[in-house]
Amino acid sequence: MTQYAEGITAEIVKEHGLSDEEYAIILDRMGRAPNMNELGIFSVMWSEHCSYKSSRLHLGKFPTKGDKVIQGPGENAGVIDIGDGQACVFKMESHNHPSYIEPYQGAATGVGGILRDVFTMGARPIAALNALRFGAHDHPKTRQLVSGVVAGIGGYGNCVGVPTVGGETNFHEGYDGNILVNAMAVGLADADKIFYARGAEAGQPIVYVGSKTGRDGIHGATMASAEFDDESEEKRPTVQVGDPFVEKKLIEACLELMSTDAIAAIQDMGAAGLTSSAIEMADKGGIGIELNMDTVPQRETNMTTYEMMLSESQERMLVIMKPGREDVAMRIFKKWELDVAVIGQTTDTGRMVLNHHGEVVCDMPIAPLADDAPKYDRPHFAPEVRAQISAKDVAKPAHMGNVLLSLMTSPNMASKAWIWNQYDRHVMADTAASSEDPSDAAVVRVHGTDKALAITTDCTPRYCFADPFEGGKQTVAEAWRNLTATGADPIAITDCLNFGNPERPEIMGQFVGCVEGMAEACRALDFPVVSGNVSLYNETNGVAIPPTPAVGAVGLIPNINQRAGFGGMKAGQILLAVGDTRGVMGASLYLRVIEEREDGGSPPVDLAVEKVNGDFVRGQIRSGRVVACHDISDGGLACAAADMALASGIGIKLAHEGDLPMHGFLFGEDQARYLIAADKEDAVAMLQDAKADDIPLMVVGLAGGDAISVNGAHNLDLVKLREAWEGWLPDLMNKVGED
Amino acid sequence: MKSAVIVFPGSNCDRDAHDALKRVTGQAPAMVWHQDTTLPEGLDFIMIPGGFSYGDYLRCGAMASRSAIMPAVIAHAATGAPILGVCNGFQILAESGLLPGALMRNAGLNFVCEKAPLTVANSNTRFTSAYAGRSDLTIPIAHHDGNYNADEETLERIEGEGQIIFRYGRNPNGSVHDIAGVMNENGNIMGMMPHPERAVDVNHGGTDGLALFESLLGSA
Amino acid sequence: MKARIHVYLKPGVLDPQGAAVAGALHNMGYNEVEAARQGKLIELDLTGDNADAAKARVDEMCAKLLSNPVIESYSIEMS
Amino acid sequence: MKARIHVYLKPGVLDPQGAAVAGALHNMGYNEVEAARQGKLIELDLTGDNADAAKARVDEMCAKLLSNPVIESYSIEMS
Ligand SMILES: Nc1ncnc2c1ncn2[C@@H]1O[C@H](COP(=O)(O)OP(=O)(O)O)[C@@H](O)[C@H]1O
Ligand SMILES: [Mg+2]
Repeated sequence: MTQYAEGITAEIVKEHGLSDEEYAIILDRMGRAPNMNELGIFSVMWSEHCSYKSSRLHLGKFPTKGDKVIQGPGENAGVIDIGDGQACVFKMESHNHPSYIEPYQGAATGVGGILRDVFTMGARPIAALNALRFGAHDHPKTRQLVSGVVAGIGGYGNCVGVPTVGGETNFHEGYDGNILVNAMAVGLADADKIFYARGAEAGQPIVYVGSKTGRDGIHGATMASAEFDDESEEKRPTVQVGDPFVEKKLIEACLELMSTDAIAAIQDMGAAGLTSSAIEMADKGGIGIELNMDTVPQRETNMTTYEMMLSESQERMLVIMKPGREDVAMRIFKKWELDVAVIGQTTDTGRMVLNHHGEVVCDMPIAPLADDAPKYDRPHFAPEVRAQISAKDVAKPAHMGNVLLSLMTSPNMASKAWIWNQYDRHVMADTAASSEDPSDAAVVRVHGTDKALAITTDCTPRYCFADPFEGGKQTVAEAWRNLTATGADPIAITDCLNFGNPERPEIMGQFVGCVEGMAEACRALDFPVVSGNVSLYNETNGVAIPPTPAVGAVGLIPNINQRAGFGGMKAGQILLAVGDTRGVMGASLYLRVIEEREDGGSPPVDLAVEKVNGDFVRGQIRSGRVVACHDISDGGLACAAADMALASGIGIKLAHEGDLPMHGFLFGEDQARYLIAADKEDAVAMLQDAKADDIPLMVVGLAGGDAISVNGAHNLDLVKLREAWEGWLPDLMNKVGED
Repeated sequence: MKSAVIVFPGSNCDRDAHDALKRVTGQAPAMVWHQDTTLPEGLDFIMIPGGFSYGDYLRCGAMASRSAIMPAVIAHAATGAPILGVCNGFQILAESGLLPGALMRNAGLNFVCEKAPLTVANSNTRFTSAYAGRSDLTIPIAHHDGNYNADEETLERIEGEGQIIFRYGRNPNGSVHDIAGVMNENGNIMGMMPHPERAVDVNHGGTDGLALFESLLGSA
Repeated sequence: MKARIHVYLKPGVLDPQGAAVAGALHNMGYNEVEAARQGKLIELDLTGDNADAAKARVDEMCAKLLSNPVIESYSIEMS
Repeated sequence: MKARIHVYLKPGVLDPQGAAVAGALHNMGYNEVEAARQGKLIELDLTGDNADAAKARVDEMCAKLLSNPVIESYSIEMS
């Protein structure tokens, strides 16, 4: 007979998302049946979100170490060494489900959460990015979701005063029922002043700071228990509302406190709020925790322990102070007009004890919450291998200029200015290149120096769907390429792995394939993973999103004056392509837009070639020969050329000869390629270098005129292109009378 | 030149303002906390920076304009010393009644961040003298509530008195008469939505904001 | 005809604006203020003269556009 | 005690939010909407029990903080 505490039933356990086996482990570790509070705590700690139970096994495959890695996965954010005693702290996180339910607040609190992960470690946030995936552009819900999400990201980021410098936006019917909102934050700290969740010892005071705790975001399923069922309306779970003003004060107050040497350990309250922050700090320090729930700042009356422990109210932190230093925290937090209270202390019992209204309402061992969290090796299989498609298998279009126009004005390629114009990209006065600038990665100066960080987010779900392993490789390689194209040394990545239901073997197969492909690319490119996040169950009615392992990558530009963008090209300059062009068309943008199909294999990525081609490009940028440089990705060489032409306000005359069909040359998506513009004599010097190093480098065109043309024909007028490219998204968003 | 930057909870261009002033004047400005009630001695210039003081809740600049330091700022203004409010700083000065008019939600309702083309409407001021002979500038804007509004009578007056200092080349927010920056009657207080402190560096926003600080330096 | 609509946050939903207003009023010495909430006031001028029918339509407008049912509720007064 | 405050834009002041609301309602087919105005609704919980004195204080709060006389006017209801 399974044992239950009073008032708890098998049904309630199930509603907490715990399986029979999991409940049996709890009984064993507790030595008795858990009460409601303890059950709630186990339930959130062992949820997919907190325990990574389906993914943990595979995440171990990522390379996480390197010369420049100060802190890999496992803390609030990853930390890398950027020289001169400085460190860069960064992470990416999803807020998909909340953003679908309430786009503005969902996206806003996503930004807030990721910023907290970064400043919790002692870093001042200096840049934010976002990777967005919406359903088909003409789906009835899409416009409202786009406008809400974008306003929410801007509303939060603009107010806290962290520039939103870049991102990506895709539209695809695969996201109709499950949009993706992935947010990345990047911060700067002194390498010897990083703060960790670890480091607390017994006998230290625990300080709560930030907003008061309300009944926000307490998981619907866990709330639907007998105890709460017939309670009043106001006990129901509510959407989390972000307060960027409090966040801004929290940033300043925490950074001020961090400069005083009074903190033992610090942790933000993210998912599973007070529960996970308290337990993570206790577990990492190998200690116990005792909290007095009466002292937790509360926004509403009659809150239960269960509610307070599971609340996901935003803008809250938990700080374990060095003994006797509480006053320092109190003084600083009061100066910033934040709610603050000492709510308990650490102990040497290894247990979490909660007191409320004079009673012990929870007393449980901490170790099992982390150590014994379930970890599953879910069945998985790889999708069938798809045949490669090359240009000669695809009908030749009549007019290349018209094709180029269609590709450039397709939803994924059209200008996203309508979005990023709503983001403050310049606050903090260090943004050298952001969404508005022709640069493959955002470039943000390291304050007060001539160094800069290059930052990008990337993922090509089309490829991941066609071939998870190659697609995973490609995603990492493209991020590396985008950093390289600015002249940066790529250092490390963070990721946000968005997939469907892992209990389905084909979805788990996508996950495993992508992770293994990414891991291989990370190893080959010496580009370790230092932080990340997993978002599973992104599916509706059995239809999963395309596999979307988004990557956020950071590199270092040693001298901000030696970098490249893809604008600034002048008439008479030579256009060169780095890398082999064979006309790979499988899973290409061309197939999707022109032939309305997405079949074929993902373009193969030769990582060794990727590395040498990239190193060559970076070397040439630093030598000063490169006027403009752009990676070649979606839509192939012609789309890269079109980007450069638009950014420079000058036409390009492309030249093609040889056996490769012209549409393969123009629109093939072969990997490891870049397009470079240079003055004639520099081009000659580059060709010599390339020959010596055995790098494929080919002259493909000449800058000039006011159109993009191929072999003197197939003209696409630049004015017409610009109008259509810039107009697409505003036209979509300003369309009237259709909702 | 001895300068000060007033910092409110939610100010977020305070560091930008600090760095720009330090770069131009060679001397770091004093950072004055909103709860102080006095200003440092001998100030030549006060800057009220951009940001979201008090979250921009209620009305932009409303709560900041009622905070403890403001009486000292208003008293200092009465001595004729120059005061510049940028973005949220402009909103705060308007809310304090130190500048005419009010700033409302952008006509397009969205937040707007762009490098805005501007014209100098009056270069015969202590804020703009170094712009003499230059007309077209590009200075970044980033705001949600920059839609300048004033009643007809006020508009007529400030137009007539040359109190309009900057105008947008392409109106981004619905401001009447394309107004981007205005001055008080005495010519010692100016508010503007564009961010000159974000335009003092080739690697960030260009250098079209430099002349504004140079004008002040020249007049101090 | 006119409709006056009040849109307010549901109980339990965080109201950052209200909290900030209460804080500012305290700082100004208005200590009698225990709490503040901020909502929206929307006034519509309507054609037609059937108040009941009009109100039903306004109710629809509130549900569809003027309020966000996830976090807000609303009330309507016709005059 | 409670005070309910309505803050609205003065007649003649352009109201971009109201205009947007009216536009959106038209697009949705609510053609009976002739005009829309958007204002603020502020509710205060107050200690004390002298309604007249309280109202006078609230009036002061409105004049000093809760409204901007350049563009807004307000009304107060006590309950
Ligand atoms: N959601 C977004 N937020 C901010 N910037 C964005 C967003 N979506 C796209 N951008 C910007 O638009 C530009 C073009 O994006 P994209 O086509 O994805 O670039 P690429 O293919 O070179 O990686 C980039 O500068 C990017 O930062
Ligand atoms: Mg790119």
